[in-house]
Amino acid sequence: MVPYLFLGFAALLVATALMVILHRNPVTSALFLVLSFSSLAGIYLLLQAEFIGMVQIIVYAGASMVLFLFVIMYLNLQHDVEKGAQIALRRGIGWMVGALLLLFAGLLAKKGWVSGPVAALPPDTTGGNAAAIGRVLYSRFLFPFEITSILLLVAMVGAIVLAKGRPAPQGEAE
Amino acid sequence: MAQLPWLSLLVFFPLAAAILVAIMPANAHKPIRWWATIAALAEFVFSLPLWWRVIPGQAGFQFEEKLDWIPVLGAQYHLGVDGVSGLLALLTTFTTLIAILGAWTSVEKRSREFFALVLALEAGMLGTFFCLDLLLFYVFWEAMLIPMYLLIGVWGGQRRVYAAVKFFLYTMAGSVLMLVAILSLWFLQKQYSGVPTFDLQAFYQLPLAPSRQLWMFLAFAFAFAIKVPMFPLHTWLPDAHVEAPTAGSVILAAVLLKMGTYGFLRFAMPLFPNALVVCAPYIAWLAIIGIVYGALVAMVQPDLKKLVAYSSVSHMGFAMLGLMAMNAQGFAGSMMTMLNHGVSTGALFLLVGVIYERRHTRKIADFGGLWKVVPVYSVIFLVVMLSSVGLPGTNGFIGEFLVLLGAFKHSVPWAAVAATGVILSACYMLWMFQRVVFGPVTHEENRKLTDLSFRERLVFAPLLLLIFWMGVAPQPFLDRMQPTLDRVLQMTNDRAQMMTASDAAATAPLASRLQAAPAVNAAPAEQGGAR
Amino acid sequence: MNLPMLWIIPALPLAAVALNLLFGDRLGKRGTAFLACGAVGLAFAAAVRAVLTLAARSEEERQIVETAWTWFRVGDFSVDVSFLLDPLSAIMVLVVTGVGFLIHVYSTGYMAEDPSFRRFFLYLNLFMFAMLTLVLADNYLLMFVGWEGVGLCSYLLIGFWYEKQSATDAGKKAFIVNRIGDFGFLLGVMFLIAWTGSVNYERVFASAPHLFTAGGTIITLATLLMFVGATGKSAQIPLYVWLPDAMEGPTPVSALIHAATMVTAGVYMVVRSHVLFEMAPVTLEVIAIVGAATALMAATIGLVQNDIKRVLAYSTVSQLGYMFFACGVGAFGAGIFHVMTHAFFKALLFLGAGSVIYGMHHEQDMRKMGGLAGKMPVTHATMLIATIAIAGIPPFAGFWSKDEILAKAFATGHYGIFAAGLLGAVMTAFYMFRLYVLTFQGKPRFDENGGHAHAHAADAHGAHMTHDAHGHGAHDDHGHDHGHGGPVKESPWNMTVPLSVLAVLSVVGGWIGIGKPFIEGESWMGRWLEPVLGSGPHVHHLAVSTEFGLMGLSVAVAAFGIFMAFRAYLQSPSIATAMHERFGGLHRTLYHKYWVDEFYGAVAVNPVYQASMRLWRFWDEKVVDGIVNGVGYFLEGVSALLRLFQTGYVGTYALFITLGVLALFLHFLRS
Amino acid sequence: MIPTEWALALSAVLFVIGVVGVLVRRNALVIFMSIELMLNAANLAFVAFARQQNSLDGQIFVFFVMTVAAAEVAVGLAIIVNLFRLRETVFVDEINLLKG
Repeated sequence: MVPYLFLGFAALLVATALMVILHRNPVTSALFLVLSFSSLAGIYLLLQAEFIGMVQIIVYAGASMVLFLFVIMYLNLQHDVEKGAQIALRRGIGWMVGALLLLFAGLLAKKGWVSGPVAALPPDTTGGNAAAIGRVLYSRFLFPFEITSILLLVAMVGAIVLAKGRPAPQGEAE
Repeated sequence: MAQLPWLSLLVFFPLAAAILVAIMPANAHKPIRWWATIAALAEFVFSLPLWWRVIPGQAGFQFEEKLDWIPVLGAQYHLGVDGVSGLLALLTTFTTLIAILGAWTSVEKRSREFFALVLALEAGMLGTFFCLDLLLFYVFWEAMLIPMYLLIGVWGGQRRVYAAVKFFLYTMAGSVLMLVAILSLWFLQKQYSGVPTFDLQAFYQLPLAPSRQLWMFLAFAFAFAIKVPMFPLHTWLPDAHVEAPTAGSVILAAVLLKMGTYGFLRFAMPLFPNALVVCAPYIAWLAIIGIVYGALVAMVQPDLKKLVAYSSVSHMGFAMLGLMAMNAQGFAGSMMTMLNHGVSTGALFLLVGVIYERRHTRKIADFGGLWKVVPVYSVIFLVVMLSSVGLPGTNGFIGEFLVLLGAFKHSVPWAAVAATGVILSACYMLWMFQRVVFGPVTHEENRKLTDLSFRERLVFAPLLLLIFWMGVAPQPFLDRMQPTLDRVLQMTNDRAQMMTASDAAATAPLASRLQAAPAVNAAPAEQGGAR
Repeated sequence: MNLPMLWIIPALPLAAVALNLLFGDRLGKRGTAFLACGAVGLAFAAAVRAVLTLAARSEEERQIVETAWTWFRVGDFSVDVSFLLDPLSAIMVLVVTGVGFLIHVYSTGYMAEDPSFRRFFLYLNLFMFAMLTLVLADNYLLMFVGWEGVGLCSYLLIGFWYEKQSATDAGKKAFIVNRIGDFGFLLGVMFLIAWTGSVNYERVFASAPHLFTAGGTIITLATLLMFVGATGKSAQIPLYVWLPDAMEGPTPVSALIHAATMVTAGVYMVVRSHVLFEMAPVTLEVIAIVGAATALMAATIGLVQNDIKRVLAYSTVSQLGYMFFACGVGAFGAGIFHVMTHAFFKALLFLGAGSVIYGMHHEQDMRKMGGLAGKMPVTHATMLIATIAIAGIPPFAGFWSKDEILAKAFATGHYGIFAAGLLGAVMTAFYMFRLYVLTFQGKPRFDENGGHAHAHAADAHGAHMTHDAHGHGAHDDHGHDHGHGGPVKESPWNMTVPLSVLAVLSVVGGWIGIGKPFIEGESWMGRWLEPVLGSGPHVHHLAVSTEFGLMGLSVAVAAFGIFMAFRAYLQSPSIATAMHERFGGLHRTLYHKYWVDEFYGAVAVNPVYQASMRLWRFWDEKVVDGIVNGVGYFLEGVSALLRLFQTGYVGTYALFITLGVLALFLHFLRS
Repeated sequence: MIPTEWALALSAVLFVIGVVGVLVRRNALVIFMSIELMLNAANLAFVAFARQQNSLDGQIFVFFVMTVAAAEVAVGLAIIVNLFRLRETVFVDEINLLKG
């Protein structure tokens, strides 16, 4: 059952991700991105990362994407115009490079693969891992965690300052 | 040992003073220049014992200080002084004091930074003269570059940026090669003795196959030749001198150029004697070309500073020729020429600076008839000019004569061609002097020129004193430098012979790590010659 | 015997220089004059005392050496500041201080109204110091100090009126031409150092015979180079060109430096080094030929010059030529003898000319003089004595020395040179009396009530040659405000007294050299110099009859020259005019001094200047800087190419990043 | 039990889609979204390895990545808004301020 679920989510994920980069309308792209994040959250759940899965929904699919949509609408963007030889060339190069990347990655994977140690104990999955994460986060990773909070604060201030724009010219008495 | 680290203090006192000056309030011009002057004066007084505490008869390095710096590499903080570096260090402290005094009123913008940089430059120069560790030498050598670069680039004339960049890049191009040579020396030393070190005295003991010396010698020689500057590499000098502020020109001429010849004397020649023997004729001819060429080109310069700059090329050609003669007279003459050039050309730049400050022009054509307006200035100009021309009784003669004598003993044609410089120097100097000082006053602006102020007379008085002292009784100077010069000469010849003898045998295990140079003619330095 | 006594001689003028520099502005003119003359007078006294001490010794011990300090010592080479008095330098030092003193006194009158009075005496004293160092030095290098020092003072004094372009030009020319000579001298001295290891006369001369082969290449080269130095200082072909121009200086300077003392330094040096020169017969031959050629050439130029000082200048060059060919034929004693007599009468001539110029309110053109004999009696009388002396009429000083030179040339078999000397003697007599006649005899050719007799004055000859390329005959109009106007009158006592003293010397000065046919054995002069010069240049002595014959010949040619001068310029000036017209081309050539200055300008000065300009503009700025800047431009070009990759579009950057990742993958795949 | 390789393969595919998105699109907002896709691909790999090693560290990392991503989105979008105000466009090929 689980592998099938995984394959299903994976297919959904790849499809929606492709739609994100293919669709001309940024609003639609954003909405597909929400969908792809959600399916990724599903995959996280399948990979026994319940807490991360939830956070993915809340932070990404929720907060971040709302911000995206808000900006897109604020800027009142319509369909992107993608015409002309240059853009076609770019697209060709882009897809080719992408294909090559994937190909090389595959070749590399085939060439040599160190699988690494596999967990001896079966993972403890009862009742999710939020508590465990919390324990680690507030003990071992307390300092990075606090730093992160400062980072967020800085980002907040930065975003406000940037979005506020420049003061009106007449304000600068020179 | 409770001995005072005197040399370190000498090196770092100006640096400390520079920092102190740099943190003074920016617009406190008067206190700034006072404190800078006091610092330079203190430094000079403090360095005066170099005159009598460095014992002339004792040939080796004295007042050595040794501290580990980068133990892994064997780099040390190693200072020491001998007759040659002692005299040059004295010249440095003296010139810096004079330059600072001379720049009292001429620097208006950013005077705080200016004086701080001059003092920092002094520290760099002293460090370069004192250090006995090649890595440290390289550090000081480069560190010295930065204040000078800024002095030219910030306080210079119209094309100051071009001149500063040219100066910087020229010197850099040479010193990079020198670094490579230093590193290869280090590797060879490590292979030879197993102990990594940058110590100069250790390198003096290092046998190098003659075939291997050539490239390293050329790398060193290139770096030093740029600094001297020798003939085809001289074009940075006129630009740098013309654009530099007076104090910069004075220090550049009086001390920085000496770094090149000093480098030859201390590093390039004793370290690579066999390569020197091969290259000496070429270098000597370049020096001779420089003598004649510098004089000829100086003759047609319309700009006073450029004229003096080209005359520097000519004079430093004498210094190089003396070194290449490889005998006692040549060496002593070269060293005297260095000191003389420091005093005379420094004074010339100051003199040009004095009228530039008053008239804001350096064009020879803009002057004329100054004798009538500023007699004291003109008399001093006359004396300095004559010393630059090498009139017997002034300092210039001793150096030139000894160099020519040394060159003559080595090869008559060298001396014969170089001696034409004696004629040509009279040509360009007298012609310039005639156009500037003699004749009627042709420009109305010149009528209002004021003669030297008390401060300016104070600046020139010691210079004139030195000009006559070194001309009439140069023996105290010669006594101080000769044991050292003899030692360098001795060492160079000994090493040349040792390495020629042991080329095949002793250094065989070193294998040919460096590309083999063309076959080296390993005859000892005394070849040709007049005997 | 309270030695030291030698160093004080040059030290006295030097002290005067120092005092003048320090306190001169407080001394006033009288004080300055007193100081300057006093110092030189004392130097003369000291010199006399020293020479008397020397004379009191026996012949073998006639040498006083005093070492002041070691000048410098490098390796095995050392030079002392030390002084030597021997019979040779004794003569020189007496002449220099004696004549120098007289000229100092004279200058106090001549320069009395010059605003730069103090500076003049400063230079003059400095010159005395340098000249005394030159003659008293006991080694070549110290001599070189004086040698260059007098050159410097000459430069300063020629360009004394520095606001005048021609004066400063002349000063510069003198210094540079002298430097060319010094270049040779220095190289010659280096030969001596390289072989003998010393510059000390005694040591060099003692070791020279062992180290050099007589007539060998080295000694010939060395002496030739030293002679180059002498040609520079003593104005011989090819370096004589500076001396006529040097007349731009004040007249006392011309008398002191360019007649009596400095220009004879070359002769002194050659005589001093006679040991070396005698070992190089080729050099001696060259000296003789150069000397004779100079004597002739300068005399021919002197025939046609109109500026009174220029005539004297060429006469000086010519007389120096005599001294050199005396040395060239081995008659060093005769050379020095002529140096001495020449110092007397030529100084007198110059001072007399100065007196005339002073009286004429700075008029130097002889065409505007004439008839001064009555107006300036003392000047006239003394000048006449000097003119007779130089023309070579016995028993005046010039006769004895010139005759000795000619006799020695004849005796040594240099007949060509003897003939040249004789020809020169005719011309000397001619042009000197031409000068005398034009100046003192005939009718005045100027406005007798004062003021200049400008170009309207009767122009006996050469009127078509007023064009003057070199500013000849420029007046000394250098800001003197005195005497433009007022009648011509005799000069004050401080000018006439020196003239009189020199006149006496010009008569009796030659008597010390009266030798063979008149007295038994060597002349007094010859005996005095014997410790230095040896027992003479061992020439086969001439028969008494030959000696008298030569004397008669020499007097005869002199008389002929004098007669011609009177005839052409006093009795029938038409002869002179006719001659000028007949030989116009020759006259022009002579008047323009064979165009030697122009020739030097065309082959040396200009090419060097042009070449220097090219070197700077082309080689320095185009080639070397071109390469330097070219490297810069090359790097800039490469950077410009690289900059094309910096499109500024983030998309491009992203592509490059990805390509980089691809390359990395490829690397991993390959390894 | 899902093999780790599967998750990694998916991660790779997702990442390449992100790369292609950055390369082919000119709308700054879509490029930004593509970047988010790549970040998520990385997160996926973290999570997969975390499960394989039975360690929470990987998940903690993901947590931090998300925080950073959130901050980045906030600042990045603010920049884009600002840019739009300045240039009236969000197309990156019309903006070459980086050109030297």
